[in-house]
Amino acid sequence: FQQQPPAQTTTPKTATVPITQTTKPKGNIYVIYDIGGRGDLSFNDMAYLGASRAAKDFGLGLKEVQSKTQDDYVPNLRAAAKSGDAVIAVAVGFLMTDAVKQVSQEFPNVKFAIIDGYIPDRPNVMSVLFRENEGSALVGALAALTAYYYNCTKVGIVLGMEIPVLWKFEIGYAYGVRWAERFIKQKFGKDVKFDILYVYTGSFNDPAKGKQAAEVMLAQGVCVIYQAAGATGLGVFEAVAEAGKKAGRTMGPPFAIGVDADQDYIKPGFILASMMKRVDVGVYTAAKMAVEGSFKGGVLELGIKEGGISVSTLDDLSQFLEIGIRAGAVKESDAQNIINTVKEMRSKIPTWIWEAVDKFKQDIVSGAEKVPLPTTQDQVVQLRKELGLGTVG
Amino acid sequence: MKVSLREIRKVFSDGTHALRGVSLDVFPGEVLALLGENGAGKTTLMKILSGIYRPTSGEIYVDGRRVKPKNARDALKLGIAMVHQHLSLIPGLTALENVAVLEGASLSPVSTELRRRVEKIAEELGFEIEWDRDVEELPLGMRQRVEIVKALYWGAQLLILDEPTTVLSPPEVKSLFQVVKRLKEQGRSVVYITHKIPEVMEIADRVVVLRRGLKSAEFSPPYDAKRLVEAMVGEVKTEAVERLGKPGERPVLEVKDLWVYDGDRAVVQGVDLVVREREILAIVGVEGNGQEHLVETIVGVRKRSRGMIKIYGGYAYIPDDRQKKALVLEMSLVENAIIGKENEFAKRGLISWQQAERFTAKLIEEFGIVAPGPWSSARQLSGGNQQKLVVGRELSRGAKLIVAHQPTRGLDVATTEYVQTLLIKTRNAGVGVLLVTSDLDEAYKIADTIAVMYRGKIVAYGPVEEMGIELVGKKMAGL
Amino acid sequence: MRRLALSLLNTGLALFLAFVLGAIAMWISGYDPLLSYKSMLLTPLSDLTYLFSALAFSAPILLTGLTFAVGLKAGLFNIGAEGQTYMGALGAVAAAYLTRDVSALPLAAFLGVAFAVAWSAIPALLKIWRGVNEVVGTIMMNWVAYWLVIMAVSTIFANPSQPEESVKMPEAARLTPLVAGTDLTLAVPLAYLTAVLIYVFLRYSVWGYRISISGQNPTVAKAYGIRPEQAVLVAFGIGALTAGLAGVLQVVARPPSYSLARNLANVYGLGFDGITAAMLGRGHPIGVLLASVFLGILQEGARHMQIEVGTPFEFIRVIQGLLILFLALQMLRKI
Amino acid sequence: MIDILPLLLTQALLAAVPILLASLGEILTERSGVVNIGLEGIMLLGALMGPLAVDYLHNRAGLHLPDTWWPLVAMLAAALTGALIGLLHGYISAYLAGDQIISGVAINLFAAGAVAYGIQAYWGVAGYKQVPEWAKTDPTWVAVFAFVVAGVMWYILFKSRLGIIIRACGEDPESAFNMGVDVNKVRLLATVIGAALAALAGAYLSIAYLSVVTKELSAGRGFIALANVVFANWNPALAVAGAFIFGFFDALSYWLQTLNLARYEITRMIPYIATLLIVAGVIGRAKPPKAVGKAFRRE
Ligand SMILES: Nc1ncnc2c1ncn2[C@@H]1O[C@H](COP(=O)(O)OP(=O)(O)OP(=O)(O)O)[C@@H](O)[C@H]1O
Ligand SMILES: Nc1ncnc2c1ncn2[C@@H]1O[C@H](COP(=O)(O)OP(=O)(O)OP(=O)(O)O)[C@@H](O)[C@H]1O
Ligand SMILES: [Mg+2]
Ligand SMILES: [Mg+2]
Repeated sequence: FQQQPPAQTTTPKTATVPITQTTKPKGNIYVIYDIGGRGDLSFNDMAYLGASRAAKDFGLGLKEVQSKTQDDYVPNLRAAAKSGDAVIAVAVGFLMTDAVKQVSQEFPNVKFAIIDGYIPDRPNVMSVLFRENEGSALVGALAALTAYYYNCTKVGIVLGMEIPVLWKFEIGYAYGVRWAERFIKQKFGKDVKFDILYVYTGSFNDPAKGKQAAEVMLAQGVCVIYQAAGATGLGVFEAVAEAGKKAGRTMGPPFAIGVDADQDYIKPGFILASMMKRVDVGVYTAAKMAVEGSFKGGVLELGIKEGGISVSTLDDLSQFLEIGIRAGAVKESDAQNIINTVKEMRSKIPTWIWEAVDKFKQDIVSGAEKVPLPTTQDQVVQLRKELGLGTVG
Repeated sequence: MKVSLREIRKVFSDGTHALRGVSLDVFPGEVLALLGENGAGKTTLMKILSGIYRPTSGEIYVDGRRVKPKNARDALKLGIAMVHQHLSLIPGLTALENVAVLEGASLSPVSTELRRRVEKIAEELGFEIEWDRDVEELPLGMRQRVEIVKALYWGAQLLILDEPTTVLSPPEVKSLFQVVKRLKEQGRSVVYITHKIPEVMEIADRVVVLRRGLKSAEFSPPYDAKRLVEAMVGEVKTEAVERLGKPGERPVLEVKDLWVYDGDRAVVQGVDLVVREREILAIVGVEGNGQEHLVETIVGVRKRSRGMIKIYGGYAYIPDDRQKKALVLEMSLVENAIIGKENEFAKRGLISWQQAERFTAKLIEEFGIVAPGPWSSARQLSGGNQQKLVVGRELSRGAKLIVAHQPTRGLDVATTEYVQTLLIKTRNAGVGVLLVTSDLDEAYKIADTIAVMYRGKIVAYGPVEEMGIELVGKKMAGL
Repeated sequence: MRRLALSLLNTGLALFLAFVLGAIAMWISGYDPLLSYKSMLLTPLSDLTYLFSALAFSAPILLTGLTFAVGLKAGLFNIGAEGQTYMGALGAVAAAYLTRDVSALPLAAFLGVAFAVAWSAIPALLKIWRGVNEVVGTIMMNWVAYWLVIMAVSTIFANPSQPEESVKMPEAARLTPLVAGTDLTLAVPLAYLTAVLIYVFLRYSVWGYRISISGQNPTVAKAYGIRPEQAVLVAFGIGALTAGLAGVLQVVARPPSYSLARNLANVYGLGFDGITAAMLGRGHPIGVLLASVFLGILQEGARHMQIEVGTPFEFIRVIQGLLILFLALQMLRKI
Repeated sequence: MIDILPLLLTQALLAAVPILLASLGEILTERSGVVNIGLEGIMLLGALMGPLAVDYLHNRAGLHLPDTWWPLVAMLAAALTGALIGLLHGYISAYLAGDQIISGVAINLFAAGAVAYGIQAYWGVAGYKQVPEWAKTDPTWVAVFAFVVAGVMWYILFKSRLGIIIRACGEDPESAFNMGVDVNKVRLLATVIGAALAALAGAYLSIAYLSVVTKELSAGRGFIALANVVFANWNPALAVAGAFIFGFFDALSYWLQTLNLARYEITRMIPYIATLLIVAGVIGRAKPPKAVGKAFRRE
């Protein structure tokens, strides 16, 4: 298989079978996955990546527990806590917030981390939060500027089910697009107004839906589409690549933008970049603190500044592919091909765009640019209006 | 073609000994009548001959050659075909497709050749058949004709007819007999299963009587009706019950200008009738003339399009098809016994199964139902006993009106007698009976009043004394 | 009696074969089958917390299983439990939204069941009036319910402080664990009691009887004054009652959230699990009860198998599939 | 708005294909008297086994074929997988007279587990796997194929002598048996072919419509297909209409959504409500084969 080293989801067999390890680990990292589990190309997969790295680095075992329903959260956490050998139990997903609250109270001596959930007031719980809105703003700017470069004024975003986390992606993206308008005005003195189409597909696991949604956008002249829809997003990539090839191109436009992990390898040449949410970094950090004794309750917020959010680079891609090769899931020659293609694609995008995005990033880090962070439905509705989402010309 | 059965035994998977060693020959150009009471094993024996059942032991010879037909098609290839008592055409297929099934699988359509030949055979026999309609929509009589044509089309040398006349009008019976005779002339053989002695006397060249799975007697003409019956059921004890008194005045059922449609076909067209207390009104007619719709509309299974139906004092209903319309075969006798009167056994919405069981035991006792026990399933009963269960249940309902649709169809002489007696007794007790039958003998035997139904209309109506059998027969045939 | 013994023997044999094949699959994949089974089957029984957790899982599956079982009795292939469970949960959430004290509990039960019954009435009436096959009716209604409930939970009933879920049941109106630190709430005995009541209903009540007659032979029913349409309505209604109850209990009696997740994660799939339970239990309410307990144990066992042996969760599904396949065979019937 | 129509129709068509293929398979199966509610699972297995077989033959067994052949190989592999599952289900349903519903439920459960685990076990990746470019084919071909199958199946069922025999098995197996039809064999074959078509529906998703396998790729389409069988009144011609209508409203819902007229949940409901309304308003009472789901055993 040529072009698919899904490096970030690779599972070295040994990691799932700790009992086969010769030296017994001192303890275990427990990862409690959300419903859907591994293969979501998102936080479950990334959490695994971070946890397995931590386990290796600190000589720990890794125990993965899948949740079939929401009702599994508490029993899963409890079983982990009761085992007595949990160095840390990582709950992956904001839906586990209540469960972690409860079980952390039942087991005050066990350390917990929760990804995306907000539990600020427990000494034994670390909440790992991400400012996805910042990263989404960056790819929003990238999308709009690229579109501008290709004489196109429509960009889109395909989302999964409308859950609060996704608001950060949606609104952040729109903010980035509007930032780009201001940038263009400043740099070229031109008034450009982008249409931002958005579709909630209602599903994180149906690529066919993602494809249809993306096709509808492409038909309306959208040329860059950001996806925040889990496996549904695979359909977005499909649609974009298909449209490009139909137009006789081996590279965009149109382009897609990946999310959470580095997804640039999935359709090399058609994926401009990925908004990386480094759940792996969060998990790794939490595990590290637990091992080193520096663990304390509270919130660990990761944004661009902290390295928890970024736009994928070629280095990221190489790193991901590296892991894939090591696990035997990717052939080295394939990996090289992918890197070459992506490199070529990136080189086609003028440097001023990359520089602009970089400047935007600096401004966010310095606090000069404040990307809105919606937390309630009302705010979202308000921000959609302000940022002019969904306007069709 | 000579067919011989040797020492045929059949034990069903539920342990029923249907046949205990029967030997039988059928000679070419012969009409052999097979007599026997319900459950004697007639149908089973012939199903074995026609490949539907496998015998537990015993041998079959065709022209001296041992054969083992695996299914009906095998038997048909040997020249043996059976027209079933419970007709066995496949619903959802047209009449023509039913004939074509035997052609076997192929990607080509039904040949026009087949259609031509089938139509020719039907014409020769004087049958009118709608070949392109779903057989489910055809009247029973026509279905039977389809079966006969099918058998002949496939070259049957031995045709088995299992109680064929239960669904035919007198003229149709006559034409069937013509067909039988013609087949005989062609050198083919016919095995004719029936419970009707007059028919036997008319067409059989030889009679074999089965009793409890054994051959009990064999006769050749001239026949003595009494001896035939005795050979079937042992000694005949007829407790002759007479209708007592004249019908009363008060109606228990009034039907005025009733119209019923089946799709856009008017199958009941403006029927008027009245059943009074202490009256048996027999509606006679060839099946498929709207009787079924009439009855089912009266009991509320079907919707009327127009007209009035008034029932005074509740009704009981003995449908024409016990297995499909009266019983839930998978359920126990107890559960079947209380259908429609479940409330009588319930207190505060909960049924007392003990009470229901006692009631069932009483039915079993009173109506002489042969059954392993009240909790055995209705399917385990023989048809005759199933019918007794239905009749018993309905008569114990205490209704002022009994709607009895072909209540003795397929029953043997003794059971028929028994059911008819019960109907008369109930009538004498003041109940009105609406009897729908295609058996004229039955109508003349027990009815006070006779009405003839033809093509959805009542074409003759009067007290039994005034309705000559000639006239009725003609009216039934639409003459 | 003989039938029961045979049925038990069949189940035993099916269990045995499924586990043997499952073991082979595990062994080939490099996981220790014996240890896996030990964790899967014995760990849940070895600890009260785990056992109670297994029982807590059995409750909603049992209730939705009853929906399907009652449908089967009436000759219906009622796969609407899924959507009706959503509606039941929605009713509970609506109650939580309307009142903030203990009265939310009875209101939740009432609204939840009412919503579910109303929801089931649509396919039922479409079947009666327009002849719409219940398979089509219920599949479509399940999806409509899915989006409708998601919308309601995302808008009016959204929890302002935790927008990924609905408003929570007021503290006073919650059914909290009977034993602290476990998941055993009143939902479990309530569900079991419902199964017994459904058994009594089907076996002894006049309507249960009518449903069976209508289900097996509607022509007979009609001929003797039982209206099959009414039986369809009653069967749908009773089924919706238990499915709705399942939804209500998932909100009022399932710690820790006491709310409905925006992605319906705490009710999603229960209807389909119920079909599995109903088929395993051969449509008999008590059989469904036993089956749901068994499924509960498997679900609980799955986590211990992952933790103790590292055998992936998917094997549970494979084994469940095999087990049910073997049960379909009724291998010993012929004897 | 007129200019969107061609794309809308294309989208509807392509979205209809998997539902159509699976429904056609199920129609054939049910016409013979066997119900297979394991469609969803079989689709999923087909979606996996097509790409997996190709990967195995190409990368591990080192088979060399022209690139245009690989999609065909994938389709064949999927069909074969479906046929095997069909063989199992058909054998249980026909010869062993097992409970068909239970067997179908089992297939769904088994497939859900086996596919998720299979992706992981074979490729060492969790949950999803890209299909290589050379194994992918144009969905239009499969769409054409599906329509041809619909036509052929309609002819076979309602015009050919084979159809008479198949329908006979579904209406009245006993009589069919007595007419010399090997009922169980017919049922077994119909189930095998039906399941093969369902698996092709899955392979369509993974190698034609998309180029990815995921552990939930069928996403409920098997159940929609089941509903479509009833919608179509067990008629392949109507199944085309049913699948297309569903696909149409499904595609339409995204168009409406980009107009931001209503919340997305409402647009998502459209295909289901539309189907229900059409069934209630136009189609009405469906008439299933009489013996569907019932085992046949001779005395
Ligand atoms: N499939 C079967 N399974 C079990 N028992 C059967 C089966 N078919 C027939 N029997 C039993 O075998 C015996 C003979 O039945 P058969 O149908 O041959 O009687 P018959 O002589 O045709 O009666 P009738 O005059 O009522 O048609 C009866 O006791 C009947 O109950
Ligand atoms: N599967 C079965 N199990 C047990 N008994 C059966 C079965 N099938 C048929 N029978 C018995 O065989 C009898 C004969 O079958 P047939 O179809 O000839 O019925 P029938 O003519 O109505 O009955 P009878 O011969 O008593 O008039 C049935 O009435 C029933 O008692
Ligand atoms: Mg007979
Ligand atoms: Mg008989």
